[in-house]
Amino acid sequence: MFLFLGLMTTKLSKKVAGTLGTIGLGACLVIGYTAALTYFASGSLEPIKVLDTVWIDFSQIAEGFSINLGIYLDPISAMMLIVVTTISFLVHLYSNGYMDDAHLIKYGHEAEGGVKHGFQRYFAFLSLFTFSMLGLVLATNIFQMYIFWELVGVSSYLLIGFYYTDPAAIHASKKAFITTRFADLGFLIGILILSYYTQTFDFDTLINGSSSAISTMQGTSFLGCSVLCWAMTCIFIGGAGKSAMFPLHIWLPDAMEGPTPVSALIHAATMVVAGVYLVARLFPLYLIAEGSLIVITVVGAFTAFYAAAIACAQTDIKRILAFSTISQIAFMITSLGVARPEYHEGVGYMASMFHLFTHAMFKACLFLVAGAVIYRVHSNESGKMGGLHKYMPIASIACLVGCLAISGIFPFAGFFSKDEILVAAYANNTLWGLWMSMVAGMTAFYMFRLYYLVFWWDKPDYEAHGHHAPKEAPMVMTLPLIILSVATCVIGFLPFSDYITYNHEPLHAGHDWTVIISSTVIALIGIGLATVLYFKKNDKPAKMANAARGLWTAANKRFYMDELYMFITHNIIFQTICRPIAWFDRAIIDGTMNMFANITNAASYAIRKFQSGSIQSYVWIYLVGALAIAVVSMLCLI
Amino acid sequence: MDYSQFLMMPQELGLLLVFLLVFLFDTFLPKKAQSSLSIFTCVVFALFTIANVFMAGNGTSFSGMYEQTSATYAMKLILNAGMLIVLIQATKWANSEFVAVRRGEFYELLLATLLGMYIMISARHFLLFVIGLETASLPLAALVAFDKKHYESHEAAAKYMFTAVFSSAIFMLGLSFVYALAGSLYFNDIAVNIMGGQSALLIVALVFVISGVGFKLSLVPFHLWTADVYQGAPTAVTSYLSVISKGAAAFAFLVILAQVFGSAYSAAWEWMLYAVIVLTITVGNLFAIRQRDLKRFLAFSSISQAGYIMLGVIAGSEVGLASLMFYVLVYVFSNLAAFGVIAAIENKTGKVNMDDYNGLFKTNPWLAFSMMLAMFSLAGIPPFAGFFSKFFIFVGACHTGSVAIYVLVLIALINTIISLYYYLLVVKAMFIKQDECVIPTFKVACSEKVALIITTLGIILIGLASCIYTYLAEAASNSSAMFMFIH
Amino acid sequence: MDSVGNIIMYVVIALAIIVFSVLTVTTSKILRSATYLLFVLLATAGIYFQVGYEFLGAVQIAVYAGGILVLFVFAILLTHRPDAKSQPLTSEKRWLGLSAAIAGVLVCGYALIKQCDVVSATLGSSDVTIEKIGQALLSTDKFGYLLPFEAVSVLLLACIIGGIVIARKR
Amino acid sequence: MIWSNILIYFVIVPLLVLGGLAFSKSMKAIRTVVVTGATALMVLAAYLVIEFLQIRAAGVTDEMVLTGSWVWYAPFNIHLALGVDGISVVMIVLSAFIVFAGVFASWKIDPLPKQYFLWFFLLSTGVFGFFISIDLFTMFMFYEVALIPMYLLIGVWGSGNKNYSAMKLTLMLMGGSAFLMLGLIGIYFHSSANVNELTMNIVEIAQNNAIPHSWQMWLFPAVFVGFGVLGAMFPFHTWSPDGHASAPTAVSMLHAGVLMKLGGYGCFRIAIYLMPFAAHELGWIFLILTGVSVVYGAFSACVQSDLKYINAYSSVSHCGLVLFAILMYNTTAMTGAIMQMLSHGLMTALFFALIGMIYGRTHTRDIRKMGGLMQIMPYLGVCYVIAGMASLGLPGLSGFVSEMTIFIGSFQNSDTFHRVFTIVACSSIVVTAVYILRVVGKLLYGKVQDPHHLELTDAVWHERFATIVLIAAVAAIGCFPNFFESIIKDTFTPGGIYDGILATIGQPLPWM
Amino acid sequence: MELSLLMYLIPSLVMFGCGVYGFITRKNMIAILISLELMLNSVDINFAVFNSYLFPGQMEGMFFSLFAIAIAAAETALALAIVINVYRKVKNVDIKEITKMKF
Repeated sequence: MFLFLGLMTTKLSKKVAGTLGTIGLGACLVIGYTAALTYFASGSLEPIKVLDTVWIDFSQIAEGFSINLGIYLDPISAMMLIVVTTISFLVHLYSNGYMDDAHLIKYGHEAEGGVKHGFQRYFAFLSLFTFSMLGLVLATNIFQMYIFWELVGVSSYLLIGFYYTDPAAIHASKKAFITTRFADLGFLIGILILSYYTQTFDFDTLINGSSSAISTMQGTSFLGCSVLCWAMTCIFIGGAGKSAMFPLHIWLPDAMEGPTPVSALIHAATMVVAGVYLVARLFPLYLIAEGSLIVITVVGAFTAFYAAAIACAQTDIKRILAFSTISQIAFMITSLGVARPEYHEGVGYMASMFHLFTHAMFKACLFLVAGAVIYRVHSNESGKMGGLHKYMPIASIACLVGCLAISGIFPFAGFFSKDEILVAAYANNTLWGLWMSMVAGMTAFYMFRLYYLVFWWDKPDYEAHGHHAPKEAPMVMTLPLIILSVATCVIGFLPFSDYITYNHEPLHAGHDWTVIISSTVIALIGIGLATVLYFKKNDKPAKMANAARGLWTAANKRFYMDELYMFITHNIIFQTICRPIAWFDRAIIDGTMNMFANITNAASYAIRKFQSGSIQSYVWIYLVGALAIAVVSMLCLI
Repeated sequence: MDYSQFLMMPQELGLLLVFLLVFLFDTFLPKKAQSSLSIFTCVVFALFTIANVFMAGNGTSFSGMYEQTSATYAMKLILNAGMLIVLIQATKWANSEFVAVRRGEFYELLLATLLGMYIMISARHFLLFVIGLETASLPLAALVAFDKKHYESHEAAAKYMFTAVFSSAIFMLGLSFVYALAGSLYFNDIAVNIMGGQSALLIVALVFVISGVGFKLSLVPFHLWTADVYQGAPTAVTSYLSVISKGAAAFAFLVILAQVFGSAYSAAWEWMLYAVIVLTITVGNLFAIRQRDLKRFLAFSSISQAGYIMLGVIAGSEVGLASLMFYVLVYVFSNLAAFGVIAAIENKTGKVNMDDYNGLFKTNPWLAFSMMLAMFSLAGIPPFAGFFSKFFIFVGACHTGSVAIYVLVLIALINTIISLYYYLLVVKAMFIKQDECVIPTFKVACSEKVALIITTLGIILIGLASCIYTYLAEAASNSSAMFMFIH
Repeated sequence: MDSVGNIIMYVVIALAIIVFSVLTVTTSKILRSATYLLFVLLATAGIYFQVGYEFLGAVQIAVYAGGILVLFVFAILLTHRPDAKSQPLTSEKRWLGLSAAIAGVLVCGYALIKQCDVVSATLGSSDVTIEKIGQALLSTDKFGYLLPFEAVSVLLLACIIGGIVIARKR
Repeated sequence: MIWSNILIYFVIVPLLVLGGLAFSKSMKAIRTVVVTGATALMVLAAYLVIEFLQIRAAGVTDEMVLTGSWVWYAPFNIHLALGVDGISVVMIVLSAFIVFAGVFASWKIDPLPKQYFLWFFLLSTGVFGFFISIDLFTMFMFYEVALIPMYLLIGVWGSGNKNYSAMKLTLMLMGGSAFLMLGLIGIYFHSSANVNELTMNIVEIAQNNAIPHSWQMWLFPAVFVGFGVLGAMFPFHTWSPDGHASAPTAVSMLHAGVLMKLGGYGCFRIAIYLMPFAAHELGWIFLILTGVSVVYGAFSACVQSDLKYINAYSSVSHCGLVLFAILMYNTTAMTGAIMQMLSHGLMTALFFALIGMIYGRTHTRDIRKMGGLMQIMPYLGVCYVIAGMASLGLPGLSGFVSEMTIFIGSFQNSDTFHRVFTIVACSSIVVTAVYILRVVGKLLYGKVQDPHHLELTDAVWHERFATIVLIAAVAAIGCFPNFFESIIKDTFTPGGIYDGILATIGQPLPWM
Repeated sequence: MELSLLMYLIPSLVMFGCGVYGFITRKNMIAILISLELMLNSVDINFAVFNSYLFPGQMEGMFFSLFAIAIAAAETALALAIVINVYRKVKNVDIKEITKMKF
């Protein structure tokens, strides 16, 4: 168990070949499972600090104030441990097939002979990511979390930009990194505020030990809100950035330019839920700062709807999945936002974590399916697919399972977790409940739209474009699909409420049958609608799109958020801040310095007439100069 | 009548002896032996310089007309060192075809002017001072006109002569006013008689006196002759003019200000001197920027250097005196190194334009190296001596501690940037400009090489070896009686 | 109270100095200029006689009027070229000259007048005999001028050498 | 005896190298000499660290250890006074690293390799001398010794508009040192209450604490601006883009890596600690300037198209952060500032080394004309990305550590003014990310813009060696920051000469 | 009527002024030298009259005048030599001839 970080660190430095990476990850998987299961089996849900070494010491500010690195095990980190290692292992496995030579050469980003290098690079990045993600989930303190938070950001950047000859990929990677960096700024400021008052970064101390500091923060008001509220909101901004909450969501759809397994791992299952994890980790503090919880709820609920709406109108399958991811994470966020101890003992917290867990499984599954399809069809566009259930039956079934799960159909995993979320939402406020139910219905709709468009709809003429007919993906790729599908079917039955709660006490709430039934009905309505519209090729969708042209286009263009961002960054920041500053620097500041030189030169030229070469003017200057000095001195004296 | 008093001035007598020896050698030895006159002079003068070490002594003679203190002694030593280098440097030129016929006169005049400077430094009576001043300047006019081939030499001599006589007329007019006020020309008497007095006549007198010495030191606005004369005069004479003559004048200036007018010191004068210093440094620098002729360029640079030297004068303290002497010493070495290079190249190729120096490093690396060191030293770049002298002169000036002087020093410091600019222009021409150099690779004459080695070593070592400054500081503090009227 | 003769003498001398000085610097003929200078120098000697410095006056006449002026005349004759036309004086130059001269005279005059003891002083009785001069010239005591006397000899020697150097053709 | 002090060897070794170079004839001999010298410096630096740690471990809490003082100019009480504290030790280590890497980065310098290395080592003499001295005069002397070789190094071996850049750089820096000299003279004359005991020793001056407040108010700006020019403080930074753009590789490395640190170090060691009163009274003005520097440099870097300009502006931003942190006047932020110097020194050196290597191949530094270099020279590409990541503050590399220390420390100042500026400075990390990613995206990724570039080769051994040394150092700091921070922090032990300034923490600003 | 010191100073000052004027305005170098003589002469007068009027007991001023005459003679001789030298070179004694070096 103690070898954990060390093991990961060695992985980081190696240029691992695929198998080696997978084997390494397998080892991690085993260790991770052992750790988590041992922890859960121990019966006590009290957090354990396995390792905690001082990294940077700030004892000059306050005793014991330091940035530590360590391993922290509690129910949620153990759960995340399982999620991360599982998905990561499966994705490694899958990548062995996906990132084969043919694929790399297709993308043509390596000069001849460099293919192998790209393969290694891919696995190195992937391992780096896994390492960072594990570091993040096992963080003992908020600063360690920030450290690994940044690291996952960078690995995400590197992996999105993996096809570095593709301008879109570069652009997407930049966008992803900068957007999350911007959010991290909020996180950092939040940390700074928090740490200033509490003089600690440690989670344990923050949550339990420094109540007096926290109450000081609550008491200190800044611009109408308590400082704590500000701090927590700032930290949430960080989380929102990573978890692609509106309005910081713009990077995630673009991030799909990366290799699909990466999307599955990072942009569906693990990294993007870091924001949720962060909020969950600091949940007791959020409970004190209720204002920020309301912010969280509003942001989450809006994003859920917003992303779902966009997902309905996308054609790129990965984009649809991406928006679906945003929407689902928003579910989790909302769930945290609505959780209060007084409602069903804070079921929202558990629900959120549960959904995180199940979502990781089925969304990874869906992405891997998408990857398999793309692998064979060589396109992301749903318009170029259709009728694939014949060619790729396993993928089709896995996809169906995933879609059912995300729609919340019993007995698939999503049913259980989403159900809890809705319970929590209704408990907080019926309005939130209704809203989230509606979004759940939309989810069912667009997911099945995707499913039908890819696997049914119409069969395009694959041979016509000179491609081979698609066929089932190789074993290394299908195996993870199967594993995940199976997992999706069964994990819903895990007794989450016994383990994962914000106060480490098992939950006693039962199921709310009204919510269960209503949500299932809504999901079925969504599925039904999708079936009607997209099961077979017809022109109803086109008609509908024409009927609401404006709305459709807006949704298709993601409500122009990207354009807005582009406008702000390029036109406002670049054009009106950077360029003027650069100009100012060259023209004014530098100009001033050059002006000194020019003035000196000009003065030099101007006074050269005094040196006229004629001694008569010399002596005139001599005498008049002397007299002037004398006169001035006399005047001084008088 | 006590003629033994002459023995109180051994340095002057020694120099007179050297002068006479050279004179006799020149007059009576056969033509064949004449060619060794240069070496003879150098050797005799070197011996005299060494002998000087044993001529230290303090005290006044001729009833206060002449004074030898450890400071004047040290100053004369510095002048001797400079003179020796000039003599060595000039050997090549003095033996050249056109000059050889007048070789003897050249050395005699040089020695005579040096004697004048000795007198100037040690004089404590204005009549003696004037004689010293004139002895130091009139024969120089003849030296300036030495290069008969070149018209510029004559023009320079005429300019020098006319302005010098004008200046001495003004100077003596000032002296007549001083005499009217004090009734004596002995420095001590004057200081006592005008003590605390503040009158218009005193100011006019002071300004005129300052203008006379400032002329030699080329302070603005009395500097205008400098550039033309430096440019026109033979390089050996220019180098002599720019260092020895200037150094002696600086010392004399300090003596006059401290020992004569120190007793009637007032704020009005302070401002007057500040203005002169600021003008001198700035104007010198501004003119130097545009110069392409290296001798003219160094003339303007020397004007601004005079301004820095003046900072040591206005300090009016032992520290200032020590810094001043040190500055002069360093300046002697730095400037002579520069002139040594210029002379070497001029003697060989006749080129003195900065543009001709483009790419000099490729053809004559050692000359370029010496020149660069000289430039860096003049600009005050460590670890070369110029840095130390500049730092000490600033410290010396700030010793008085008024805010105004800090402002003055700041202006001086800002001016060092301008000066650095033009010194770097020379460095740039030699090292950075990639053009084909018009100056071919040549072998530097032995005498010039010796002089260059001495000056280069001086530039490097004078700053690092603190004993030199320490010695001067000791000499200055032993002569603190100079400043009795100021403190 | 000075004697009338003295006053007349003074008026003559002062007038001569002023008039001939002005003429010296304004006449366009160089030889005339030298002649007027001679008169100025003689008048100056007159002043010396008036204040009782006969020796000084004698030296003035001998050295200045007798020596220097002859040099001037030689030089003028050597460099004189009858065909050389003298350009008229430009007004700018005249203005420059006048401004400097007048400013100088004004400043010095003002400074002198301000000094009341200087202005109001009267001639004291001084007894300057040749013997005293001779004693002082070779004395090393206070107000003895042996050292300047020796020093000026060096100056003259140096000037002679300088003159030779300049005058020599080569 | 002077020779028994280890510190003096930091000056003697480069001087010996100068001597050795003077007698080297062949390229091989030159290389042998310089590599030996650089290695000797590295060894010395390592030995110094061990020695320092031992001394500290032995419980010695003096501000300066390994001190030694030898009279130089007695009339002015100028000594050759040596001594180091944690800050100097890390700076010396930094310098040794950069010099070492710089030697390898200029392996194939042409023309005139001998002269090049002469100046190069003269510069390093100045740098080391500055860091080991605790006497104002010698510090200043070494400071200027370090400045002037830049002129020739840029002028002769530079590229582009080198005459202009070299002149501008030299004049501006010397302009700064003009103010500095004035400040030092002022400090000297008020260094002690007793006129006969004036001293140049900074420890003594700090202990005497005799500089009148009214004088401090003038001297502090003079000294701070003087060093600030070298520290590229807004608005005196304009030499930096031009200078760096024209300088040859190793000179840029040394200049950005070490020389600019002289500025920060000087502000820290002289301006602030000798004049705590004025530092507190006037610090806020400079805080605004440096705060502006931080964002200003970053924004300017966003739109540059010359690699070196980008990096130069980035240096403005990062060095601004150094001064910014110093002006926060608390132990943590100052520790962060020193860490930032260390980190910026190494990573900028790495950057410039890489830019030099890329330029050496492509003969252009315009990012618009390059692209896809990752395919052609993967090694350099990867190094460039690492350098970029260090610059934008990737955890595990040095930039992160220092920036975070700075921010945490700065935030301990509880008033709104400092807070706001801390947040402003924090925001630079986003802008940094923008320009770093922009340049990485354009330069390394994407399609190859110029077909000629396809024929280029990747790094050769000496280039690899230079970069590996630097990357290792960057990573070492990033991974084990506490080791370095503890060395630095020892300096601020209470009861020492730094109490004066640390006492001002928390006091309201003059206008509050 | 008493002949005061001022009475002697006036001609002296006028002489000096004329010398300055002449120096600045004359074109012939020898004429300029003549003007210089006027200036030097006026200084001599000053010394002499100051001595006799203010400090009748001693001879400082008179001696200064005496030596000044000697110096003036030397100066004049040398200056004339130089002028003639210039004349030999350019066959002219116009002051304009010596304005070649400037700026």
